[in-house]
Amino acid sequence: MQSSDSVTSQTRLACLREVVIGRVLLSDSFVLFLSVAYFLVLWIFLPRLGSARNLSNLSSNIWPLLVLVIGQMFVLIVGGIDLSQTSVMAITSVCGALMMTSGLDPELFARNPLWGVLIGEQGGPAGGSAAAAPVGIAFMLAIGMLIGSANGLAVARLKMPPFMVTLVSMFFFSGLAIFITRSENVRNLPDAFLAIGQSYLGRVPTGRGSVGLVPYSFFAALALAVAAWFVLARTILGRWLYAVGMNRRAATVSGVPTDRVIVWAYAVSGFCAALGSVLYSSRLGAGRPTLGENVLLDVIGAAVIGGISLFGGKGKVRWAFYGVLFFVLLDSSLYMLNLKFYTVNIVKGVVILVAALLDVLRNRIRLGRAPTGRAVAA
Amino acid sequence: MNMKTLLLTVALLGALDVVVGGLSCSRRVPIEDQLTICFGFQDLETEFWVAGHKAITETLRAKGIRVLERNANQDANRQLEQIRDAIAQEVNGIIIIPQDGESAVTIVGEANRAGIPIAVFNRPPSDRSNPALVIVADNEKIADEAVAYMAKVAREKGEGRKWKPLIVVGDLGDRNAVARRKGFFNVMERNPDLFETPIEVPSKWDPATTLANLEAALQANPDVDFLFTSSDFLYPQIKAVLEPLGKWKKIDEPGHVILGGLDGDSTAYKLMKEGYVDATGVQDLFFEANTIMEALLAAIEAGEKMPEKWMDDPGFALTQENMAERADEMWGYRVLHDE
Amino acid sequence: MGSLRQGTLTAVLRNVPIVMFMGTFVVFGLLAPRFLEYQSLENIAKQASYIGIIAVGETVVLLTAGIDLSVGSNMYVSAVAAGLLMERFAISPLLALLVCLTVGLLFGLLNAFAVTRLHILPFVVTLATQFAGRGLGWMLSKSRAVTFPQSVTGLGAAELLGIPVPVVIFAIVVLVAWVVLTRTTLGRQIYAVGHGLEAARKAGIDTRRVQATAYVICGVLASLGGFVSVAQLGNVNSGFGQMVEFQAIAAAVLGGASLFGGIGNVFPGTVLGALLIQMVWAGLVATRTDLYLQPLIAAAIIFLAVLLDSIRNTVLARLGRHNIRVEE
Amino acid sequence: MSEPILQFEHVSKNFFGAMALHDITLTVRPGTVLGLVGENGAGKSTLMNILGGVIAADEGQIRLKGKLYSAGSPADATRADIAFIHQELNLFSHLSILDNLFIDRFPRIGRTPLIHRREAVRRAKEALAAVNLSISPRTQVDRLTPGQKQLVEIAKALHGGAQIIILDEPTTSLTSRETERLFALIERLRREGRTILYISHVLADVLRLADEIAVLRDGKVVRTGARDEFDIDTMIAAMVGRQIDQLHPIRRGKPGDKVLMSVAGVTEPGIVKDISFDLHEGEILGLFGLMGSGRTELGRILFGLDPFRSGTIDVCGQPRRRRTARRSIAGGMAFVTEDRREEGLLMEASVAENMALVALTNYRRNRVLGTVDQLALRRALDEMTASLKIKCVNPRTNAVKSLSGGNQQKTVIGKWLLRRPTVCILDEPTRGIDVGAKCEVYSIINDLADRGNGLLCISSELDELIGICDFLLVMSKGQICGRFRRDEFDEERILAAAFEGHVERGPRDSSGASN
Repeated sequence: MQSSDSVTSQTRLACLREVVIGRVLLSDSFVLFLSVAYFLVLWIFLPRLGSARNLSNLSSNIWPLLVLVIGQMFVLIVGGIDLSQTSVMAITSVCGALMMTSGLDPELFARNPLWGVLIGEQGGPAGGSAAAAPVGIAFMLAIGMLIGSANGLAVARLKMPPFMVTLVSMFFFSGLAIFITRSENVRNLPDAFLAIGQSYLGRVPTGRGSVGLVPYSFFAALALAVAAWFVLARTILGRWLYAVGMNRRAATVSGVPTDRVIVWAYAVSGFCAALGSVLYSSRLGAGRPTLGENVLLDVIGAAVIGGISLFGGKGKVRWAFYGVLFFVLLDSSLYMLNLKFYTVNIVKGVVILVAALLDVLRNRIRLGRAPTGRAVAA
Repeated sequence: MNMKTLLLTVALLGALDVVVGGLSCSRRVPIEDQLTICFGFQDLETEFWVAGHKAITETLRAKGIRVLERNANQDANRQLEQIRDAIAQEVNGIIIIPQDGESAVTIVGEANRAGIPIAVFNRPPSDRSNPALVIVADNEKIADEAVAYMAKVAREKGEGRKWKPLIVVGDLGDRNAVARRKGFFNVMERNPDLFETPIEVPSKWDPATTLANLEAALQANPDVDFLFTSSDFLYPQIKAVLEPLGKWKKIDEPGHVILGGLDGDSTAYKLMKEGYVDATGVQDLFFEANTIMEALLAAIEAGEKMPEKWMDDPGFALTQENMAERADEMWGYRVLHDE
Repeated sequence: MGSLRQGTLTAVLRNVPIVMFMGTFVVFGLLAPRFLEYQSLENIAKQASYIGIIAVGETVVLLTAGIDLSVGSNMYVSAVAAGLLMERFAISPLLALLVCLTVGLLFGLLNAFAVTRLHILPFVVTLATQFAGRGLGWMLSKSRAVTFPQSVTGLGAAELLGIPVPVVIFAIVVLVAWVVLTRTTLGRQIYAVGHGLEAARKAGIDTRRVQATAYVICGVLASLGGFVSVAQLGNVNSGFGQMVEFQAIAAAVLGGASLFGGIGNVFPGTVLGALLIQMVWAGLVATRTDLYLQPLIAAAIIFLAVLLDSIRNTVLARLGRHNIRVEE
Repeated sequence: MSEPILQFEHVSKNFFGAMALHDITLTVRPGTVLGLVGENGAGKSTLMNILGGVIAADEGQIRLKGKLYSAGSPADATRADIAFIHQELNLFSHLSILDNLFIDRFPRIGRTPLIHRREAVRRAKEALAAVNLSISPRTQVDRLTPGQKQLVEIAKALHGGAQIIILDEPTTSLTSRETERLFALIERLRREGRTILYISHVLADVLRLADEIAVLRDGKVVRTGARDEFDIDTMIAAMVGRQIDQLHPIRRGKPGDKVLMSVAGVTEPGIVKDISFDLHEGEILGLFGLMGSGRTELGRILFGLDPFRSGTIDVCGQPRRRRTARRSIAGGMAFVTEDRREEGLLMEASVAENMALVALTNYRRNRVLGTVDQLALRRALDEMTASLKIKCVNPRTNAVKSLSGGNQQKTVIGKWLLRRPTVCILDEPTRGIDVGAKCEVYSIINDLADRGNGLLCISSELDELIGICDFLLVMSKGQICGRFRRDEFDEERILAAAFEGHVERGPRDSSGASN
């Protein structure tokens, strides 16, 4: 009798264990769970972490970064890397701004190479007009895709190493951005444009003023995420992207237009960088030649933490989101703790390590269960 | 093995949170009515910023005020996010050293919306659309003054001969750097007879870059005899380049390169005292710090939500001439003497 | 068949980096005659030396199919540690150097441990240590600039047999690295590991040990590079070493190293890479190019270098394809 | 009778429930060759991996020279003088032969860590001489032919003083000439008193080399005995557990007259010269040649993976100068590559993903968005997996890398069939797969021909071509040097043609050379 009891209890325990391991550790949403757990536990110490204002901050920080990471993911999937996203942000930011600004200070811009040609005191070509914002945004996205495609061509056709190609275009375009603005920031952007990054849908009152709930940037990011998911999961291009990333030669033999696929990946990355640039620029209310100089490692870091492989062939939009969530949450929680600014960096490093370690442990378990390649090949 | 790993996982997660949580506990404040002020700065690359940071944080803490420090690492976006976080914590006031004028406008806007008084230190918002307390030093003007003095010296020394000027330019992404460059060129344009076309050396505010580029520049133009650095914190590198070339000479010695810079830090002071440097443009750091703090605290006292006031730091050029009487107005001098 | 013509062609192609290097040098020389003097070469070497030293370490790690993003923070922390000790206790330069290297060593060990024992991706590990290291450095220095005494800066300016000390150190590092990589078991095993971890394991190589050593080497060299740089700069401010990781990797890759491991060499590869980059900047300054244009031109030149290199690889591959049949 | 050098006693191993080895008991005597045969998944490699220290056994033990032996790592095995030469050779192709020989134990200068180059070169020369291979030790490995690589591996083993040498499928990528050399070498090693464990699907070779033969099936030893107790059929019977009446299916269908692909004067300097032939509907055209004869290269050129200088390739009446893989596929061609891992499959991806890859564009639902018609595709995939009898738990989740060679190959074939090609080029369609699978592949090929497709079968296994082809082309030094109709197939003449390579006219000129 007793024994049977103990047995059943044991089995129950085993079941529980199975559930925990299966549902939490092995699901590819692990990073999500990790972030949530992290959030909840910290919440106990820091009630403010859950305050409406902070949540709205979190969300307005998440979306632009997510946009960038999704772009980066496309390139990582085909086994490349795009370091030029930062400079694409910068150049699109200034170009777009110059296009739609409604007034420039001759003091600052008279020495600009484009002065009098395209831009003047009355602003850029689309300056002042009602369609300024849409035109400007379209312009930015177009440039982004163009630069991306250029990177892609260099990688695919000229067979140059992605790291160097994108590193060089990082130097080049950030230099160009500073060059065409003579390192001035471009202001007087149309309100419609500023609204994207600065206004929210629905506001909740708080102690001091009210805070927005859903920033417009959310919808941009959402749309992009859905589109990206659709392409990767439902379209032929998506299948091709993974195929190229897993084994380029096999893909070529199987009639996959490898070069075109790679160019697409980089173009998407450029596009996303431009979109991110739209969100960031409008949030800061100016076109900035130095936009996003330091965001690169956050982008790639978030992607990798999210589980997207640097060696190609693996990546999901969901993972990108988890990675971003983790990074943003980490950052803001560390600020919330009011650590000294240097402690913030140290803790950040440690947390990233721990997160990665947990991920490793979980992969061990998974390997422990699924037969490995060598095993069955026997 | 599964169970073990699982446990390990949980343990790690727990440990992590305890660590972080612990940190947070230790930072909790007992008294709630205590004033909290957020001080966000864009980085601490140069002695100027370090001293400013020190002055502000210490004065405030001395007043029993709780200071939240935020380092944005020269990233305007991160700074915006940090200030928002601070606002979320419902601080009583904010002091920022913005990355640049435009982001300043936006950040001030955020603070206004939350009804928290905000003060902008040393880099003005690019327009007055959003009310704030602002203290600025006119970099262009100060640079102009300093270089003007150097030009004067040159004119007296050089018997009508032309001088070969060189300017170490800051990071072109930084508006102050651009302003200082402008100040320098203003003087050049005023004295076309005195100067050949200046040689520009990019420093990107990075000592290593400065060293490399300066060396290359002097290799190409060994006859440089008039040198202005956009920031005093680059003097060590300048010395490292000039010395081997036998150009690191005191003012009265032959072969002296007319030297000048901007900031007014302790190195600059020492070098002037020793007689290597002719002039340095000084922003009155401590004046700026104190004025801004008092203004902000006053505003908080008065319960103003969005105070507006633009204050000027005239700044001045400390030269070998006026050194005797004005040295003690130079913050670098005081930093030196506090230690 | 035109094996001779082919031979010469391959000969030229194989030396593309050198050709590129000389080309750039001459072009700048024509624009600014002084650039051709020995002195300017010496300056370039001197300025490239610290980046070069770090790039050598980076190359070793890249060869094992790893990556080290923490070199910048590493050199900052180790330099700060040494500097502070010199300020407080006025320790001798030699001792300071030892301290510096020890810190670098610890950095390397930490990375090595996380990569080989905890099996975390090198990218993530070193990204984390980069953050942490930078913070640690700020904590130690309160992010003040740490100034070094004459005794150290003297080294930076000193010369040995008419050659600047930094260059001498650089040369020694390169020589040693070259010997280690080509003439010792460890070196060959580093290549093997980068070539395929599993294969290396099957071949009976202690892959963990090899990888670990690579990261340690990189760590130590990073701190050494930091010290050399400090000796030239005279002080360390809070931005010291930022973005260095990219410059180092760029130099290595420009020198023909592959980010996927197993391919690359320290000499001439990485050395040329480091020198070329430095020369481009020096040349732009010497020719007094407009500041705003400099980054654009620099980027263009590097792009050209990479392009030529990749063309060479494809061409050599095609020639190889024919040779296989010829052999038969 | 001499003391057994190696004894497996009740060795068992199971991977996560699946029993891979079950109570294996085997005895090997020194100075003998043990032939180890069995279908893929029978457990040969698992057993050898345990011996080689790649994996550990769950139960049972191994005795080496009577003493208990267990290797925790490949290094241990090496120390115990056991050398494991894997099917996919374990060489570092970017490094020199020298490096590969000594990678784990270079000779050093005195106590220093420095490599003693001269000494190393000397020893390397010796080692290479021992396998009578006469090339500079400094040559980079990726410039060697597969045969030479094989020999380098063995040289490495011998140089390490290995007493027991495990050869896993050593001949798969060897030319018959190289195979001969290898066998001679094995003979010598045996005479020197070394012990050889020889795993192979080429039963004839096993019969020829082995003193003892052990047959494995489903992880059990089903039969052991001296060589003369076996012949091919008994071996096959033991391996598959049933009688395979015939390896090669009977060709019922006759080739039609409609020309599907006509190749005329295709030339690429240094690769192939003046290749001309026709491929008719319902025809299985064999292309035989030694390694390096240009047969694979020709395949790649025909499919448009490599360029060619002059000549025309005309598929289904649409001649193209500039060809690419994509165009060829669009034109109804398929190409089963020689190298499954590198060019055939996405090893990480699932069976389904692999099979879908080529045919994706046929299942486009929406031109603009380029969406995939999931349902139709899935149905097609299921049919294909079923009709090809691909064994895997779940085609949508199983990564192909976890399948046996046979099933991998079937996946590759399925990938192409899904696209309903009219002309198929198959390069070494049965390399490294077991008898059962071979048999199935042959019947698939046969069916394709009967359905009116044209097939070009490239292979280095003559008997297989003789078994299945209607017409045979022999290549040597990049040229076609022999054409044989099915009724005049004759091993001697074909081999002669392949080796001597002097251009001789085939009787049936209709097949192209003239036009």
